[in-house]
Formats: sequence, C-alpha cells, structure tokens
Amino acid sequence: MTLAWIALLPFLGALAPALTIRLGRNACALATGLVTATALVLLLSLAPQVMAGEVVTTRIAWFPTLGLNLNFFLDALGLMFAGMILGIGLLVIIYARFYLNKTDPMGRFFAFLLLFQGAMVGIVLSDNILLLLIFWELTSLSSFLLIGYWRHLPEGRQGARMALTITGMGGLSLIGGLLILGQIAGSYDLSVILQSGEAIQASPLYLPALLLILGGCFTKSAQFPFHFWLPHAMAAPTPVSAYLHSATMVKAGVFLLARLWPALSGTEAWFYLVGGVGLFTMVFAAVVALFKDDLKGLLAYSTISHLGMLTFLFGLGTPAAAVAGVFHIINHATFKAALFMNAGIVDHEAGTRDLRKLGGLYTLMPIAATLAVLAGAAMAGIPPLNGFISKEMMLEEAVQASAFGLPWLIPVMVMVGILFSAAYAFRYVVGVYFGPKRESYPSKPHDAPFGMWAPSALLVILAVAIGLAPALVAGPLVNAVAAAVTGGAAGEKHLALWHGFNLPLAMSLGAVIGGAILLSLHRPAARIWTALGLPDAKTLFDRTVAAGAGAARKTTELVHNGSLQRYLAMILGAAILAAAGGFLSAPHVEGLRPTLAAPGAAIVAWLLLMGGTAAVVLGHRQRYLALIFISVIGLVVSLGFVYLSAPDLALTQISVEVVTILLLLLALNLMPKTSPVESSRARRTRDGVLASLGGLGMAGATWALLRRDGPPSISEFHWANSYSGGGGTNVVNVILVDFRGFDTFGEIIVLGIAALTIFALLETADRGASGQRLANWMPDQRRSPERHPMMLVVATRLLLPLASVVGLYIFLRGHNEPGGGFIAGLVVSIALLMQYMASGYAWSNRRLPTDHHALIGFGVTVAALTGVVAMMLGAPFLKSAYEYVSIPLIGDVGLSSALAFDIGVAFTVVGAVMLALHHLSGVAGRAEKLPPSDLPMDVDPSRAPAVGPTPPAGGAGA
Amino acid sequence: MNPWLVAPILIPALLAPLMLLFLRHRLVISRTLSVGACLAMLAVGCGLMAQAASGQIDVYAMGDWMAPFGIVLVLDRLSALMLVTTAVLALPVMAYAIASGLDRKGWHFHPLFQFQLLGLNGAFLTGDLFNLFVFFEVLLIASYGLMLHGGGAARLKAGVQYVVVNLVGSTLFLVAVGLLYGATGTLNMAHMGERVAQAPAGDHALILAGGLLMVAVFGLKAALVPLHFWLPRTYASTSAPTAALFAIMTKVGAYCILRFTTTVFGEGAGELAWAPGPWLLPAALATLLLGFIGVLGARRLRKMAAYAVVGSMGTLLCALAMFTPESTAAALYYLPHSTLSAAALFLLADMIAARRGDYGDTLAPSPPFAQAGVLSGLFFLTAIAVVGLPPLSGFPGKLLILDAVRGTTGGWWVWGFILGTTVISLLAFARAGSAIFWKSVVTEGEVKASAPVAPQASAAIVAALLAALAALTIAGGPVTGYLNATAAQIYDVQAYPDAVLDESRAAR
Amino acid sequence: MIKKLLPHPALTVTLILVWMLLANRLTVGGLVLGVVIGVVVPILTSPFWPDRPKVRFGPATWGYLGLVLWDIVTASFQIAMIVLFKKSEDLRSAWLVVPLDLRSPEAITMLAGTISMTPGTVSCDVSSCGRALLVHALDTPDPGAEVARIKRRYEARLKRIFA
Amino acid sequence: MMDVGPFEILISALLVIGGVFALVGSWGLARMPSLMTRLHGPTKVTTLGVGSLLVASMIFFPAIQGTYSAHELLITLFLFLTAPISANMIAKAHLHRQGRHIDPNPMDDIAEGLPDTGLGTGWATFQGLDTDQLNIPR
Amino acid sequence: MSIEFLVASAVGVLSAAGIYLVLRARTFPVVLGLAFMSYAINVFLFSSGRLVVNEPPIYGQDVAAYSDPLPQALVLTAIVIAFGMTALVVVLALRTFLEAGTDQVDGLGETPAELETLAETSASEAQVRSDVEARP
Amino acid sequence: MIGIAVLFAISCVGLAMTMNLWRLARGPTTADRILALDTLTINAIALIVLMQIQQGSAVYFEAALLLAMVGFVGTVAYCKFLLRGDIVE
Ligand code: NA
Ligand code: NA
Repeated sequence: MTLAWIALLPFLGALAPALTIRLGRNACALATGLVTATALVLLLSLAPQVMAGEVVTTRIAWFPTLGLNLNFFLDALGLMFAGMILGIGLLVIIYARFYLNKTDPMGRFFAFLLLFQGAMVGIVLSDNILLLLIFWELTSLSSFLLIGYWRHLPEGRQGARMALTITGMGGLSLIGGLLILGQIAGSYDLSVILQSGEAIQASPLYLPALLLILGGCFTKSAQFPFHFWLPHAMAAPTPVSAYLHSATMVKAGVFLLARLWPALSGTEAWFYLVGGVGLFTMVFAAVVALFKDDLKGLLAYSTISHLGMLTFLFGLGTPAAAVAGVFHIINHATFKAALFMNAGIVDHEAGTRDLRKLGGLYTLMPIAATLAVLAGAAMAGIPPLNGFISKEMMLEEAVQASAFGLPWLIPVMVMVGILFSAAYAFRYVVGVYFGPKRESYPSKPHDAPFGMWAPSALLVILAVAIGLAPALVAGPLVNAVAAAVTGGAAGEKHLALWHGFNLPLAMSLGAVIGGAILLSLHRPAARIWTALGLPDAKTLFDRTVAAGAGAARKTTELVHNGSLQRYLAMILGAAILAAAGGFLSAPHVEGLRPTLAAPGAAIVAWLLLMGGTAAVVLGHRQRYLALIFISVIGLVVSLGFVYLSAPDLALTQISVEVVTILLLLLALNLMPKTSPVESSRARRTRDGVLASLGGLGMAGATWALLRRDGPPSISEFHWANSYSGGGGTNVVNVILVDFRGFDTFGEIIVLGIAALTIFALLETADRGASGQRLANWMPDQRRSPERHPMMLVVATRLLLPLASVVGLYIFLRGHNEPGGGFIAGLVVSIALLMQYMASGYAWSNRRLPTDHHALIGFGVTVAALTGVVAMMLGAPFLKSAYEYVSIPLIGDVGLSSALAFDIGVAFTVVGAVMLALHHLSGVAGRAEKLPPSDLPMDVDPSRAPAVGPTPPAGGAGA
Repeated sequence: MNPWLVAPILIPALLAPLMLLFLRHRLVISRTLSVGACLAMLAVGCGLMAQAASGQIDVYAMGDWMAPFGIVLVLDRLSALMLVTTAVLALPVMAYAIASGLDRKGWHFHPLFQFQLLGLNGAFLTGDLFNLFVFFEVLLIASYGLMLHGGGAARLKAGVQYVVVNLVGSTLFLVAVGLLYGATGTLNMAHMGERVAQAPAGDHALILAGGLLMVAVFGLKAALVPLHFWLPRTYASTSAPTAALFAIMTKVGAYCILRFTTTVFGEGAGELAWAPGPWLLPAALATLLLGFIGVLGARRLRKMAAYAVVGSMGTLLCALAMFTPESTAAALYYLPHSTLSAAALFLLADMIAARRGDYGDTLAPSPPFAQAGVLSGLFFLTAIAVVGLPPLSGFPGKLLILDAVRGTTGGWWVWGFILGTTVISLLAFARAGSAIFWKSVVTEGEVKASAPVAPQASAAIVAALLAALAALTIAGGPVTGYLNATAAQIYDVQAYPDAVLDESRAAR
Repeated sequence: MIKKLLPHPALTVTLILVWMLLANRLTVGGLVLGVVIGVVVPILTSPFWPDRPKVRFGPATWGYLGLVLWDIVTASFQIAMIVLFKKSEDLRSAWLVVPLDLRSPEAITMLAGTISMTPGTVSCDVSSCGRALLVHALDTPDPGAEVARIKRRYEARLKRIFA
Repeated sequence: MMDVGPFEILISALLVIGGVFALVGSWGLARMPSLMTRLHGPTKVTTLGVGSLLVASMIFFPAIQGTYSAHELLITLFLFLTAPISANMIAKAHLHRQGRHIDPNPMDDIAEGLPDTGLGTGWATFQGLDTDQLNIPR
Repeated sequence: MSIEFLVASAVGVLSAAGIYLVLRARTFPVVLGLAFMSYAINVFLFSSGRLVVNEPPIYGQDVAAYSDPLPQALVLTAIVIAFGMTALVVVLALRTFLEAGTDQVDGLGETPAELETLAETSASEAQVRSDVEARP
Repeated sequence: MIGIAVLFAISCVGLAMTMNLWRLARGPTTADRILALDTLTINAIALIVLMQIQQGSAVYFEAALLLAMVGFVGTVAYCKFLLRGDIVE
C-alpha cells in the first residue's frame, strides 16, 4: 500500500498549493515541500528492504480484465529514480520559492509541479506497463502545463505545444509497443514481462514492439531526430528546466530502456537501434551545444548529449555498460540540475542568459561561480568529480564495442563526443564567470539569496562526494540498481575514482585538452558552424504542423463542401453499395410464386404512373405544375392499393395526399415558383446513373420478394386472433390499435412533434431577416381580386357537415371495416380546410377558436392514458379490452378500449393539421398587404350595401 | 412482467403532453418537471440496471401480446447501460439548457426534450425492428425540433440538410425492414434471427441485402463515413445543449448496429453470421480518420467538437466491427465516455463563445475574457478526455479497444488508425487551446460580450460531466466487469431469443 | 330555441339520410344515432353557415330536382353528340350574361350549378355585385334565347323555392 | 349466356352507358379546342357517366350479390354537388390567367372577348369589392 | 404482363425519380423527391406481404384467403410518419427560404468560412428570447 | 353479361384515363391540366366502382367516396392558387 501512497501522494497533494496559496507564498511552498518530503520519507522507509534485495510490491485491481491494475513495485532501479525525483524535486521546490516572481501565480506552479512529480514517481514505481503508460502520458500533460506556465511568452506556448506533440506522439507509439509486449508475454505486469525475455526476443512481433517502444523512449529522452523539442521547452521557468529537462522527465525514456533491458536488450536490433541512436545523439548534441549562446540552450543540448550517452550505454547491451549507465544517471542528475539552477541564478541576477553578453561574473558572484566551476568540471568529466568516473566506465565499454565490423568506429565517435562535451562545459564556466568583466549587465549582478543557491550547492556537494568516494556514497545503490536492471547479470562492481593508466584515461585526457583547445578556437569554429546553416528543426516542425493543419482544413472543407446534394449522393451511393454488395455476396434463387395476370386497367394505371413520374421529373422546375402531376401518382398508388386488397391504405393515401398538396401549395405561395438550371450535364448524368441504379435495385428487390412465398408470416397470428383477441374484424386496424398499438402510439407522437416544430418554426417567422423579407414580399403573379368566391363558399357550407358525418362514420367503423382514427381525423381536417379555403382564415378561425396545442396534447394524453389505465388494472401497457354493450334503442355496441386510443389518434391528427395550417396562413397573412377579410364571401348580393368602414375587431358574429 | 420497463418511455410520454396542454407558458413549472423527469429517468435507469446486472433478461409485452406477434420491450444489460448513459447525459444537459436560458429562446423546448428522451429510451428498449423505426422517427423528429430551436439562418440551413438526410435515411430504413420482413416473415429481432438461421440458402442474398442496408441505415445515425455528412454542420450549428444531447444520438446508431447484428446475424446465423462486420471495418477506419482530420482542420471550436464526435464514432465502430465479446465490451466502455466527453466539449465551447462576444468559438486569439482561468482548466481536462489521454476514461477506453482488437483481422489497422488519429487530435486540441486561452493573454483590446448567464452553474455542469468521466475511470473495475457480462450476454446465442420468445414457443 | 337546436332543418334531414346510407343498415339504433348526428353536426358546424336560407320544400322543389336530373341526362347526350361529331370550327360558342333576380347566395349557387350541369352551358363567374352570371355556352345558335331559357326554366323555379 | 334477368340487362346497359359516357367526356377533354370548350365534357358527360356506373352498382349489389349498399348515392351526391363548383373554379382560374379577351371558341374565326355585366360592375374574377367594403359586418 | 412486374417496375421508377429529385439543388424539388421516395417505399413495404387481388384483410369465419395485413399496418404507420415529416420539411424549407433568402441547398456561393458562420443565430435568438419573456 | 359489360366499361374508363393523361401532359394552359386531373379523379372513382362490381365486394366504397371529396378539394386548391397565390386567406 505504501507504494501506491507514494505515487498518489503528489497527485492528492497538488491540491495543497492551490489551497494554501491564500496563506502566502511561504506557506504554499512549505505545503508543497511537505508533500514531496512526506513521499520521500515514505520511500526511504522502504529503502533498507530494497537495498537488501527485496522487491516491495503493492497490487490493487483496477481494470482486471484489461490487465490494467494499480500494481506497483519497488526495486533498486525504482528506488534510485524515485529518490532522485523526490529528492531533486524537493530542492527544486525550495529553489522555485525564491526564483518565482511575486506576480507569478505560485499556487498553480506548485500544483502543476506536484502533478508532474506524481506522474514521474508513478512511472518508476509501476509494475504494470499499462499503468506506466498512464503515468507516462501524464508527464507529457503536466510538463505541457509547466512549460506553458508563462502564458504571455510565445516561446513558452510553442515550446509546450511542441513538447506535448512530440512526446505525446512517442507516448502513443509506446502504447502500441507495450501492448504488443504484453501480448507476447501474456501479461502487462513488468514482473512477468521481465521474466519473458527469451520469448519476447524470439517472437516475430519483437521488432515492431521494439521500434514502437523506442519511439516512446527516444521522443521522451530527446534522442535524434526527436531531440528538437527539448531546447524549446527551455522557455519554461528555470526550476522546470532543471527538474523536468535535466533530472527527471527526460530520463523517463532512459529509465524505460533500463527497465526493459532484461526483456529487450542483447539483440542486434537493440544494439544498432539503441546504441546507434544514442551515440549519434551524444556526438551531435555535444557539437550543437558548443555553439549555443544561450545558457539554457547550451545546457539543453548538453542534456541531449548526455541522454544520448545514457542511451548508448544501455544500447551496448552489456551488463557493465548498464552499470555505467545507471551510475551516470545519478551523476548527470546532480551536476546538470545544479548547472540549470546556476543558469537560472545568472539569468535572475545578470538579467540575461546570453553568453555573448556575459563574462567576468566570478568576482561579483563568487558562490555561484564556485558551484558552476565544480558542476561544469563534473560535466566535462574532470577528476575527481563524479562525471569523470562514469565517463571512464563508459569509455571502457566503448573501446570494446565494435559496430559494422569496424572496431574503431565507436571509440572514435565517443572521443569526438567527449571532446565537445569538455569544450562546451568549459565554455559555460569560462564564458560566464571568467574573462573580461562587462561594462553593463542588464541588471546588477550579485550572489543570489541562500535559498536559491543552497539547492545547487547540495547537488554539487553530492557530485564531489560521489567523485571522491564513489564506492561509499553511490556504490551500494549503483550495484543494487545494476542488479535490478540486468537481472543480476552485472555482478558486483567496485566503483573507484582511479582505474589506473589505460586507454580510457588517455581518451579522457585527450578530450579535456582537446576541449580546451576547441574552446580557444570557438570564434572561427562558430563562424564555420553558422556558415553550415543546418536546418532548424523547430522551423521544420512548425512548417510540417502548419502544412498538416492546412491540409486537414483543405481536405475537410473539400469533402464537406456544404452541398446537401453531395451528401445525399454519397449516402444513397453507400446504401446502394451496401444492399447490392449484400445481395451479390450470398446465393440467390429465383422464387416460384405464380404471378397475377395484369388486366388492361392495371396497365393503364401503370402508364399513368409512368407518365406522371416522367412529367414531374422532366418538369420539376415548374414547381406548381409538378404539384399537379404528383397528384396523378398519388391517385394511381391509391388505386393500386384498392386493387390489391388494401382498402385502409387506399383511404389513408387518398386523404394524406390532398393535405400534403395543400401544405405544399401554401408553402409554394411564398417561395420561388421555378427552379433554375444549376447542375451541369455531368452532375445530371451522375444523378441519373445513381437514380437508375437505385431504381433498378428497388425494382429488383420488389420483384425478388414478389416472386417468392417466404416463410409464414407472424400476421397469421394476427389474423387468427383479430376478432377473438382484439375484438375487431379489420385486421389492419386491430394491428394498428392493438397488436402493434405501441407503434401507433409512437406515430401520433411523431405527428404531434412535427406540429410543434412547425409551430416553433413559423411562430418566429415575422422576426429578423425573415420578418423583413415577409414585409417586403411582393406577389410574383397577378392576382384575382376575389378572395372568397361565392359559389365555393356556399358549396363548402354544405360539404362541411356532410364530410363531418363521413369522418365520424369512418372513425366508428374503423375497427371492423376499413377506416379508423387517422383517416377520420384527416377527413375532418380536410373538411375544415375546405372551409378555411373558401371563407378565409380570419373568418373561419373566429368560428372555431380551438387551441391546437391542446388538441395535440389531449390526443397524445388520451392515447397514453389508454395504456396507463390498463397498467393500473394490472395489465401491461396498452392492453386492450372490449365489450359488447347493450344500449337501449341502439342495441349492441362494440366498445373497445382501442376506440379510446383511436380517439387520441384522431385528435392528434386534427390538431397537427390545423396547427400547421394556422401558422402557415399566419405567415402568408403577414406577407399580404391587405387587411384580413372579415367576410365569408366577397360577392353577396343579399348583403346590405356599404355603410362606411367599421373596425375589423367589431367582427361579424354569427 | 416488470412494469418498470415502460417507465423510461412513459415518464416523458405523459409529461410532455402535459406541458403542452397546461404549461406552455409556465416556464418555472416546466423546468421543474423536466428536471424531475430527468432525475426520475436516471433513478429508473439505475434501478433497471441493477436488475439487469443479475443477468436476467426482462421482457415486457406491449398490450399483452407476446413476441414475436406483439411488440416487446427487452431489458438486458446492454439496454440498461444505454438507458443509464442517456439519463446521465440528459440531466446535466437539461441543467445547462436551463442555466443558459436556452429553453426561453423558442417554443416547446421542454416537451421536445422529453420526447427526444422518449425516442431514445424506446429505441434502446424495443425488441421489434419496426417499432425501432418508429422510435427512430420519434427521436429524429424531436431532434429536428431541438436542432432548430432558437432559429437563425445558419441553423435553419443546416437544419434543412439534417432533416432531409434523415428523411432519406428513414426511407432506407423501411426498405431494409421491407426486405427483411419479406424474406423472414417477422419483425421481432430475436425471431428474425431464428428465421435467418433457418432460411434456405436461396434467400440469403435478399436477407443479406436487407441486413447490410439496415446496418448502413444505423451507420447513417452513427455517422459512419460516408454516411456522416449530416453531422458536422448540424452539431456545429445547433445550440450547445442540443449538440450535447445529440452526443447520444450517434450512439443509438452504434447500439442498433450491435443489437441488430448480434440478434439477427449472430453466431446462430450460419453462413450469414457476422456478415456486416467486414463491411463495417473499413468504413469505421475512414470515419476515424476523416473525423480527426476534421478536428485538426476546424476553424471553430464547435466544428471541432462535431468532428470529434465523428472521430470518436470511428473509434467506437472499429471496436464494434470486430464482433467479439472483448471488442464489444471495450466499445461499450468507450461509448459512455465518448458521449459524455463530447457533451462536455459542446457545452464548454458554448461557454467560451458566450464569453468572447464577437470572437465566438473561433480558434483565433481574442482579448482576455471572463472566467478564462476556469474555462482553460475545464478545456484542458475536456481535451484530455476527447483526445483519450490519461487520467480520464478515454485512455482506458482506447486501451481496452486496442487490447481487444489485437489478433483480429484488421486489428493492426485499427491500432494504426487509433494511435495515429490520437496524435492528430492531440495536436489539434493543443493548437486550439493555445489559440483561445494562451494567446488571449497577450492580445490587445477587450471583448464586447454581455455578462455570461449563470457562469458558476455552467462551469459546475461541465465539471460534473468531467467528474462522471473520472468516475468511469476510477470505477473501471466494476464497470468493465458489468460490460464483460454485458458482452457475454449479447454473444450468448440463446439468452436473448430464449427470453424474448419463450412464451410463444411454449404456446406453439 | 328551435333555431338554435335545428339551425338547418333540411340539413338535419339530409344528414340523417346520409348516415343511414353510410350505415347501410336500417336499424332503430342506427336511426337513433343518425338523428343524434343529424342534430349535433349542424349545431357544431352552424358557425360556418351563419345565414339561414329559407327553402320551401314542396312539390316545386322536387319538380325542380326532377327537371334538372332530366336535363342533365339530355344535356349529356347533347354534349356527347357535339364532342363526337361536331368539328371545332363549327362550334358556335358564346359568352352569355345572365342577369339575376335571385339574391340569396345559396339560390344563385344552385342556379349556377344547374346551369353547369345542364345543356351546353357552364357558369364561369358572377359579377362583383352578384347580379349577373357569366356563362359559357358551348354551341348555341342564339345566345339571347339561351339566356331567356335559363331564366325561364331554372331561375323562375328557383325563385319560388328560395322565397 | 343463360338466365339473363331484367336486372342483368339493366345493369349491363347502365355499365355500358356509363363507360361510354366516361369515355366521351374524356374524349371531349382531349379533343376540344380550348379550355372553355373542354370544360363541358368532363363536367357533364363524365359526371353522368360515373353516375350511371354508380346506379348500376346500386342495383348490382342488392340484386345480384344480395348485399345492400347505398354508398353510391352518397358518392353521386358528392359528385353532383362538386362538379359545377370545380368547373366554376377552373373557369375562374382560366379567365384570370387569360384576361378579358378570352374567346369562347378560338377555332371559329369569330373574335369575341368577355362581355360586360351590363350592371356597371365587373366580373368578380377581375374586379373586386371596394376595400372599405371588406370590413363591413353583416 | 403480370401485376408483379408492374408493381416492381413502378417501385423502381418511383425510387429512381425520388433519388433524382432529391439530388436537385433546391429545397422544393428535394421535397418532391422525398414524396416520391415515400410513394416508392410505401408500395415496396406493402409488397413485402406479396400481392393478392380481392382478398382484403377483413376477418370473417368463412374467409380463407386474405392479403397480409401486417405490411399494410406498417405502411399505414409509415404514411402517417411520412406525412408529419413532409409537413415539417415543407415548412422548414419555407422558413429557411424566408430567413436566408434562398432555397439553394447545394452549398453554392457559400465559402467554408460562411458555412460556419453563426452570427445571425445569436441576433435572432435574442429576439425570440425577448418575445417569449413578454408572454406570461 | 354483366361481366362483359364491366370489362367494356373498364376499358372505356381506362381509355378515358389515358386521354386525361394526354391532356394533362399536353396542357396547354394550367387550367387544362387542373381539369384533366379533376377528370382523372372522377374516372378513378368510376374505376373503383367498376372494380367493386367485378369483384362483387363493397369494401372499397369509402375510397371512392373519399376520392370524390378529396378530388374536389384538390381542384379548388389548385385553382385558388392560380387565382390568389394564397389558398387560405
Ligand atoms: Na350546362
Ligand atoms: Na372565337
């Protein structure tokens, strides 16, 4: 459990600075420090066990089926890293307390820092590689926040984004690699994976896994060619650079190499990939570092170079090299963090980090200078400092290594690397502190406050101590870690400052001397370097990203060009493809169902249909004419339903048809009456082809269905139970209101919502652009002055009651004969519509002031309540009941609960239709400049002659 | 029969007309009722889930007509999951709509919202293919209303496209139903599965044509490329709460693909078993890619969110297309995650737009604006969720999918696409966030925006959604446990048909 | 009171009849329902028919109906002959203006309808004062006589019915 | 052809007449030279043809099928009620579109426009009421 | 010539017309196209119950043959739904035309940036809001 | 005998309908087309009636009845559109 707490403590603790910042900066820093210290103490409490060779584990199930669990383990490697993270973290917190300005939001800084710390600790303590992945990505995210901490700096933003992108990308690569690794090993637990080295290396998936994992490691550890984000990340506040970009985060990649060393190393691929990239990075970055004028830039490339060296060491694949690597991790952390803090002090005091503006600070900042000399010497690998020892160990391994059959290749490259390392280390120390004093520094430098230099001093002391007594100070730890990394293969290694005169010593000596010479030649060398004009990786990256985003935008906008027609063509095409693909990929046998001979009238109807369709398609630009033609199709379809034994369908089709036409006419009134020719011949051809394919498909499907009998339908049950169970003989209606009443329930809801939406759409039509357009609307056709023709009005007065009776009749008989609530509702609606058409909206509506909303609401509620009542009686929703009731004089009447349901349907229909009509004519009325007519008919000879205007509100009452 | 099965449908079905009848002008009461209904649905959903967790499949026969002759509602673990996801989404979205005053910006917001939930719940519960069509229509037409709510030329233009595309989709749905009914003589999905299994080989072409067309129709709802075209503009043009609610609409498509394929073209279907899978995968991959390319290419945050929905559907469908219990369980974990995270992003985009005045949600720097600190934090977390980074549920979601598709045909493609698109989206969100929040620190001037409505409440709602994602992550064990059981239940050839058809079998 | 209950008695009768026709069965129950409908529906729809044209139901009415029916049949034969055998160029079509003595819209409509259904004429329009009908005659040698025939044969009878 | 009763003959005759009338009405529609002349065929002849068929049906069901159906009467009622109104509306629409110069028969070489009402007012299709008359309550 | 052939070819032609029309660039023909699709699908769905003549699904003890009532019920539901949808889309087309001044739906004349413009929305929203507030 | 008469009548009505179609397509005025459609509807009623006699079933009468009603409404609406643009005002 302790391990989980160590990992989680910084996360939970991230709240502490956020909460304590109100109490002041000291309190905030103290709280943060306490969190880290507590974690460190917890960690150290486990150290004895670990140093004794024990592996401490904590296992908490999280996603057990995935194999992602909160499994932590602590071995020496973890202990070393965790100690480093927490220890240096503590120092960085102290340092940051003094480094941060008063205006910098400290609470946020420390909160982010703790998040990062937690993520790092999590990485090194994870026993589960998926868990490790989580922490891995969290380091990317938290470092993003830290790098971008100073939001006003564009470099900070860009640096943060670049770091996130590159390391994030690496993280995703790592996900792939680790998942494969887990697959090969059969577990995501490191403890298992580390035991499965042989199986892993024998697997055909080894190479892809390795490549993907290295993608993660190399990006995180800034290996070439992914190194370029690191220098730009240095825009972050110095404590961040010191912590993330030298001591901890960038080492995560190296850590993982070390962690997975037993499982992955030892193969040729590993050697060339890891060793090669590491070595190249080491040399390349060292060269670049020498020519950086910015202190942090120099240190950044130096860090890259050292990370390259570490990678190279683990890449060599020998236990001894691994030991050297482990040892150098510690060493590098000490001197590099110290140097970063030092650079921060210089920046803080002198106001610049530019080497060209610095120099001669030795007298002004003696403490800083001393620390810099020592740390710089350690970096240059000068005895008796720790950097020297690990470098010697590295050289020892390097001279034995051979690549591509060339035994000199590696040593020579290494030699170049350490030579440049020495040179830039010298340049840092000499360039800042020695040489001539400048006339004016941007600000007046003097030694920093204690709190600011003390942390680096502590690190330098450590560097010296390790250098002087490596076996004592670092020996047990290094050996333990090496054992953990190599799985015991490294054996006990005695760390010593002095190894006697040997080739590595000579190389070291040569490098130091050569470095000094190189520094003296810096000016001409820098000129050559500038002249080389190596491409700037950041520019390349920015361009790539911008080009990517641009291409993405272009692609997106090219594909989604706003054309409904393209969208529909794609959708229809896809549907045709799916159906045709399905049809063609399975066997089909033509059915044997006999066909019905078509009588002449059927052929005539078919001709009508074809003619009507052709007329609409060819003449669709004349919108009004198209509406006339489309009626023909509705008529033929209705006739077809009549002929093919579907009376209910015919009735419904007939009545729906006309209401639809009326709505279309109402809308068309305010819309353009013609459609211009807009699509090219090619487009029309495309559409024609698509239409033909779709038509053929539909015809084929229909034909195929009609020619086979198919399995018995469930409707046999409906037929058999319609009367006995549903109380009706019109099986279609019984299905609608009983067997599948739930469908009908949904259907009327659809109708109701449609009306509501129509209402919502039209209610606002008189406002904004639409209102403007309505106000300026001019009829595009000549109009007859007569609004309400007399004969029509008279006829509809007679037709309304007649049609109402018909509607009632159709409603009542629906359960047993063709008819039902929907048709009845439509018939009544049509009768009313006729009235409105003849006598005008204003006049008619005053005579039928219904609340259409209420009609719809009532309809749906009645239908729902029919079902609920059944539930209250203990039966399922919509369970029907019917009873033949004897009413005096009238006789036996079949009363069915489904009738109540049908009433709901009818009301909803009438409400919906009338609501739509009401608002459509409202909109048209707004376009009209005429006052609404209060007269039911324009011409009425029986009317008294005009006696002068009266207000319209005075209205004609009945 | 458990009467509670109808509750998720009945609650909105009774409430919405009630609001229509009596409460059209009573905003406060409507709001109270609406929130109450959402809470009730959440409670009922949880109750049903608890019940379904036992593994029992509950069947409710509408009108007491047993399947396959009548329409049945079926509650299994999967439908319970969908109900709860819907309810969890609906509550904060409704709260946000109220907090931002959206429900005052037009008519009938609350009834439409309730009808929308009715349609969703119905679609998740029904066991009948045609009834599914009806509920599709209910949820679609309610969505039209919600989508257009508030009006404006841009919204209306987008609305025309949305409506027309879906009308075409409904037509295709009926074609598929017609083919399947004609070839199998039934509408109940479980029964259809049995009929498909028994169908003579000569009928297979028709059945498969119908089946694939059906899947294409569901794919249209699920924004499967190239059927996705309706989505970006619709989601980007409508009001934020509507877009947030719509996050579940695409999941209806995914749910239906899963339900339909497993019941009708499941293991028992012999030669036709899992036939839609191979068609689905390439489309899902294209969806994934095109979606996240859109995320990177967007000019506005809402467009970005809309494309993120497409992309996340690609992710989800990649997993679904494999049709293995593992991949399905993974997809089902990713489903609520992507729903809630997309909702959070839409709401957040709205908050940002509201505070930036004329700058709106464009991905360009503006002068500093109100609540930038809080919003940037929320944005960071939301982006993490949408991209699929730890610590939120997107990460385990993607891990689950990657883990599950390993070894299947096309698994490597899925890996490559998911990992690659994650990079793209990471880049996109980093750019977007930096443009909106970081660059605004240095941009001169000030934004002209009216004071945000209920700023704390809105932020709290987004935070609540993120908290739900956190909960999904923390409770990963129990959740995946439930989902594994869900997948097992779905892939159990007998469980679903037995539960649905037992009564009629006994009668026969 | 009666007026409120039976706004259009003729309509009530018609509706009862219509209901019986629809119901297709002569039962007491059906009749009762028919009466209920015949009473209720006119009341419900009466707002849309505010005027109460006075119609005398008597032999004149039935005679008129019979006459019209006869004329329709003969008219149809006449038109059929014209359609089948007369050349278009030989058609002596004309516009007729029928000055009206009738004043009630119902009566004028009735007349116009009659004109349209009977030989060779279709009513096309009324004057905006409502006192003249515009009629198209398909083939008439003497338009004036045709107008006189209309007024004599139909309008005069209608004047008696719509008193 | 055995057992041909009077009903059969009557029904058959009505059917034949109805069919012929329907055909002739439509033939008139097809062949007449202008809308005004075409209007006569469908309005009268077709309507009567359908009426004849309806009568045939009205006799057929009780006489031959033994079932009783009176819906035909209702349909006839509807048709006779609506046919003149339809014709009137179509004519009005046509007048409106063609204007006052519309000729009763464009084929007969006699140019003839619309006559005046003879009452000082125009035809309703062309001349409306004064606008201030519109709001007069009755 | 069989009825089946006539029906199948009719379904095909109606579908083709529907597809062609919905691919036109203006809302009105698109609506017509939807209507055609609706006709086609109604007939198709109806056909899934096979075709019979003079056997309406009216139950009677002595009725042996009947047309399949289930597809008829389905088509009825489909017709009603399509009716509601058509009404909505018609009104929507009108409303959009009034608001935008065009019934173009082919994305012509709309730049990608315009496609994303929402400025109009906020103005109109504000108006609606004040109006709703004005109501009790 | 009735059978033959019905067949004859059906043929007549069918022929009539093709003529209506011709007029519908031909025009030339819009009013012609409306008239043709109106006639087509009436002929459709005739067809339904004949179909019933042929099949000896009276189930479809409501269809004819409705067609009569609806055909009228349609015609009026089309005409009103030509006359006024707004069919309900
Ligand atoms: Na006449
Ligand atoms: Na002439």
